[in-house]
Amino acid sequence: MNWESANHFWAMGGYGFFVWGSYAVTALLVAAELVLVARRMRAARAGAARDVAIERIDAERRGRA
Amino acid sequence: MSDSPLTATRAPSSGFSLFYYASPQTFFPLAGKLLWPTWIIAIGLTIAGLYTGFFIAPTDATQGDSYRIIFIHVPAAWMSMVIYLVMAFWCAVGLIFNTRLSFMMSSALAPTGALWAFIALWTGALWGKPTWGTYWVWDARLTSELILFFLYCGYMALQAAIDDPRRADRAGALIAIVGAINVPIIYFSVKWWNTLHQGASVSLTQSPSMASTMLTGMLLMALAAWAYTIGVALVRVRAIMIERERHTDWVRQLGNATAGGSKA
Amino acid sequence: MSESSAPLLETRALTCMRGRARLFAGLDLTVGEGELVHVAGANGSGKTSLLRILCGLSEPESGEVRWRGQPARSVRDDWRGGMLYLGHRNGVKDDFTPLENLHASAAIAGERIADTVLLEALADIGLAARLDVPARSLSQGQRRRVALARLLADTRSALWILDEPFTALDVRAVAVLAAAMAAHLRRGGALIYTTHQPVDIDAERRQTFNLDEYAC
Amino acid sequence: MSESSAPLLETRALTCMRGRARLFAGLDLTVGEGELVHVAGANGSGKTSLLRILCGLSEPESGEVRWRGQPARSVRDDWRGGMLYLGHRNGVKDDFTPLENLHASAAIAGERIADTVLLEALADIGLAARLDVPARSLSQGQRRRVALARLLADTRSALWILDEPFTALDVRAVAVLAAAMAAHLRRGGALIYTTHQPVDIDAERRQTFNLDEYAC
Amino acid sequence: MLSLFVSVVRRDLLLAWRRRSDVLTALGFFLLVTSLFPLGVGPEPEQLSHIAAGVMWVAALLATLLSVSRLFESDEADGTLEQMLLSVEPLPVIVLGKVCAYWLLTGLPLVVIAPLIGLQFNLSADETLIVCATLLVGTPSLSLLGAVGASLTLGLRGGGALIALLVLPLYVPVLIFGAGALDAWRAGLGIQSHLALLSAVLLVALAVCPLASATALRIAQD
Amino acid sequence: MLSLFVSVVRRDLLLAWRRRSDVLTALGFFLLVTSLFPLGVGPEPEQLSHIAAGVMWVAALLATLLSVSRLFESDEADGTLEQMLLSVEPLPVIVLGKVCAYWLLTGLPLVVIAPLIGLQFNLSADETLIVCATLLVGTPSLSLLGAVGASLTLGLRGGGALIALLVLPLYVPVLIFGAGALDAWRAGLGIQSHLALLSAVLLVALAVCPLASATALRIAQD
Ligand code: HEM
Ligand SMILES: Nc1ncnc2c1ncn2[C@@H]1O[C@H](COP(=O)(O)OP(=O)(O)OP(=O)(O)O)[C@@H](O)[C@H]1O
Ligand SMILES: Nc1ncnc2c1ncn2[C@@H]1O[C@H](COP(=O)(O)OP(=O)(O)OP(=O)(O)O)[C@@H](O)[C@H]1O
Ligand SMILES: [Mg+2]
Ligand SMILES: [Mg+2]
Repeated sequence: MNWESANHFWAMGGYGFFVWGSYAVTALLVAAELVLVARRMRAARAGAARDVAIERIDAERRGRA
Repeated sequence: MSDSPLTATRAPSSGFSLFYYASPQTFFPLAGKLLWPTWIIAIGLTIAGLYTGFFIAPTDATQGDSYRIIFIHVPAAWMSMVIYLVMAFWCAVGLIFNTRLSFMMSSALAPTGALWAFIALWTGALWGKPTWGTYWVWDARLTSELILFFLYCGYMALQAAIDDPRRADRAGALIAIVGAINVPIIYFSVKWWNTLHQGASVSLTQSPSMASTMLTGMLLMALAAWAYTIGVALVRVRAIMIERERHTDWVRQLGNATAGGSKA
Repeated sequence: MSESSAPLLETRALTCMRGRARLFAGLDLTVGEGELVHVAGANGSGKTSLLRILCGLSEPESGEVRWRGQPARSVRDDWRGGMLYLGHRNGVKDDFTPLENLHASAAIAGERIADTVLLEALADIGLAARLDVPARSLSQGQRRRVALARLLADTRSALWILDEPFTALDVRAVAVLAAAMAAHLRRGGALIYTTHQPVDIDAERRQTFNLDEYAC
Repeated sequence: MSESSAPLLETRALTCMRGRARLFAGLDLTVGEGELVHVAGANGSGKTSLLRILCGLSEPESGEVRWRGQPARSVRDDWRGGMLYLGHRNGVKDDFTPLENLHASAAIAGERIADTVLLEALADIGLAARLDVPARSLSQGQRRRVALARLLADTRSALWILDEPFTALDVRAVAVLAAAMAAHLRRGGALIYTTHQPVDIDAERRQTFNLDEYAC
Repeated sequence: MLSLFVSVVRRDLLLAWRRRSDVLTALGFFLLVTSLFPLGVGPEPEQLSHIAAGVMWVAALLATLLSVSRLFESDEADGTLEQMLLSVEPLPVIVLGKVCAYWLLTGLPLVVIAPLIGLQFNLSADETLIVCATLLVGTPSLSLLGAVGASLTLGLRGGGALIALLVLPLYVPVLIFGAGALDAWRAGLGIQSHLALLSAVLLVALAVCPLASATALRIAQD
Repeated sequence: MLSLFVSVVRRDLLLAWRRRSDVLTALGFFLLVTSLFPLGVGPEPEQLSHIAAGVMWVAALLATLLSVSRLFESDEADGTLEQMLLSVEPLPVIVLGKVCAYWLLTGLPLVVIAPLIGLQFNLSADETLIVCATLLVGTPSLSLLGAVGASLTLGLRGGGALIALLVLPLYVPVLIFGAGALDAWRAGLGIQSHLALLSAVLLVALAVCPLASATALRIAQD
């Protein structure tokens, strides 16, 4: 085990800002990408579902007419 | 309104198994099945890699603990380069065989590639301050990574600027391939530019024989980055498939399922 | 040649997509020599899109175009060489005079047409008095005439594809153009055109193709 | 007001030069309320040039334009506010949808028109199914319709000046536009237009103004 | 009048948003040009920090020049400009609205991204701040002056290059005061006078340019 | 094929001649940028001569960038491009003709005027010669690569800035070899290798760019 305490761990031998700055930004960006990509997927599925719904309504209307 | 002739041309029922999965319709469920295993592998490798990197690998003699940035910096730099090559490969395949799936693959990869390029730049800059005393120098490797980032941005900006997906695909492919031809030229020219008349004012102060635990951590993180990239790209390619193929039968069935599911 | 019996241009099950909408599907069209085809249809029914597919400027979603009995893509040079397309846009350079414009477009098409022929075409279409004015100073109808003068000078192309050729033309110019079209048909050429104006063109074989019937 | 007897728009001895050529000279034109003026003439006779002078986009070589009995330059705001000009070019932004286009052009003209009015105009001119498509994806005729929808939504202007409004429109759209023009006249508005197509517009007072007769 | 101004600004911003990538590419361009200079003149840090302000200002100027010719171009091509000229509303206000939207899209992002480039050029925090401040005051003048050039060259085919020829001489004072501020500060002279001069130029430009540009547009359409 | 090439070149040169000012303004732009630079960075002679090659190369590059987006624009707008695509003649040859005319109008004048600017920047005769030589071999590559960008962005609204984003990364090697030659010569290393590399880039560009550009044009018109 490298670290004597949590404080030592966070300090990173005086390089905390640089090390944690790197890891935090990476984590943030990766998380952001995951959120964005999940949203895109959901929007795409919703769009496809909407298409089907519109088509169904359209067909019903035409059926009535 | 039946488009059976359409789907028939798109999904070759016999022939190469490789080409079988080259149609969005067949690839979509396959990608779905691959997804969870990929995520699990990615998470597992990340945990293993971070544990090795922070708790097993020793403090470096010359750089202290700042070197621990290596565990994301190097995987990110590697991924950014590899993804560009893969992207250009898919683009070439798309232009030659006219398979839409390959274009989708390449546009699904681009944002992730740009992300890794940016992370490599960011972590490199943060690493540079303690080791070189500055966030940025015009070193060959740094410069070419920056240009690579611009190449990604150009590809994405071009695709975003074209409404028609078919046109966007092919125009993007062209610039990706021309860029790929240029990447090695850029790399060597920059390297030469920097070292020719100046003498390296900076060099990477890495110990020649890296502690094997460091190497292990780095490799684990690199594999994790691979798995993550594959996972994200799969999700994105699935989204792109739905967006682009909204008029086809298979997406309609999908939409049917979703609409039905949300009602139930 | 055994192909001489094949129609000049033919489409099989042509489908066209624009954005997310399908404009038409399963379109079969056959154009023989000496035939006049009027592509009709409401605004936005896909006439321009169809014409651009027929001349190879855009790709259909599915289906194929055949030229003299063979897939048009496989005889591309023959196809391009046998066809003359004039679209909404005139292809007229603002900075060139009418004559220079005709020269330039002939050069691009890979033709070499004598000055006398071009001058005669310009005179026929009523631009004789405007020969030394750059096209930027011409009126809307005069620019269109410059583009159409190419048709009057053309004897090479077997098929003319004209997208709204009568736009902006006055009555006299319409008559001149209609006569030129009739002459082309009499020479054995074929002609596909669109228009919203009722214009009478002299032709032995004609068909009207209403895109509204193919809408989906 | 005492001016109400004065004609809406009037020109006195208008002369127009283009390049080195004089297009027309000594042109006197009077347009009263409820009057339909068809400016006729061959291509290049100066119809567009005349219309641009009438709405103040270009200056005549000599002569003057009068608005409600006064020199138009001296009542410029009144003149501009009472007039609606539509030229060859549509004034339609490629990146906007039809509705956004109408909003933008109303804003530029300094008007504020309710959404419902604009939507109704778009529906009347047959663009109901194309509301969410950016204008770049519209066909030639559909773009022209977007521009013309402004006319259908307009009730403010006393005078419409339309340069070849029927270009690229299909039969149905021509009918809709002709009806809108007739309604404008019935409201007491005046209308000056050019066209090469024979279109029947319902009007009580009409004059045809043939520029060929003024050519010099 | 204010509502007209606001609606013109909103219209142009919406148009830009439709093209989306436009906004980012202006940034990308600035980043790229400033990155080109080190590639051209060599990577020595002291030399780079010496020419930093000059390079950033020249890049800002070029970013404006490169794009300002399109300010009225699309409005002219599709006939919207005719409608603007025929409007009862005052043309200078419309022009001002367009210039304002243009600056928000091309000038402001440069100011925002400038610190990053300061980093690449080895500038200290104070020095970066000074460059940002001069850019903030100076770039609106560039946009305004550019608009005059754009309306003068409208419809002339040589547009892009001709506009440079017309406008660059007018840009020279802005460039000198803007890029000179950093040198003055390094020489211990303070930057107030430079900023004051830049502001003066901006005020004059604000007063004169919309009018001049509107007049030029009327002439161009005749 | 050669006659096609020649007639396309002649056509474009004639067009440019009709606009006349175009020919001069590309030059004017180059002159202005290089003259602005001393204004931006201060007038020390040694420093100027140090950055001279870099500045001239960056200016050449920007002059290309500024104008190349118009290469196919007017042909597209008036429909001539459709006719080019439909021609029986090979499209890459037409494109090559257009690029050639473009270079004669914008690249060659820079090479001719470069000695004058060398004077402004305090360069010796030898040094000036070297810069001219690199510009002579390098600018055609800039034109060729620029043509690819121009055809890819044809009809896209973001034009000006987007093309910069696409093309500038590709310009990097040309810029480095071009601007680096003078430094190498000053360091006593000789410029053969730089010139050889520039020529190699030119050959690759000659082989690849017309084809790529033609393909892009077909895609853009689809
Ligand atoms: C913004 C700054 C930086 C950028 C853009 C950058 C970029 C890169 C790139 C592209 C690579 C992969 C190159 C290859 O595998 O050949 C790499 C690898 C590496 N970088 Fe960086 N770097 C930066 C700063 C740093 C700093 C400051 C250090 C340490 C002092 C560093 C240490 C390393 C190491 C050890 C490798 C792995 C080398 C190898 O696998 O051969 N980098 N970097
Ligand atoms: N990207 C897109 N998204 C949605 N619809 C589109 C898109 N591109 C084109 N369209 C539609 O496709 C049709 C294009 O038709 P086209 O231009 O071929 O019509 P046309 O028959 O020539 O009409 P016109 O008589 O007006 O010239 C229009 O209805 C247009 O709205
Ligand atoms: N700079 C110029 N030099 C010479 N002639 C010019 C110049 N500018 C315009 N013209 C001529 O002036 C006339 C312009 O007429 P205008 O555009 O008003 O015609 P129009 O009646 O609208 O024609 P159309 O029916 O074709 O639209 C044309 O005959 C044109 O050739
Ligand atoms: Mg059409
Ligand atoms: Mg007219």
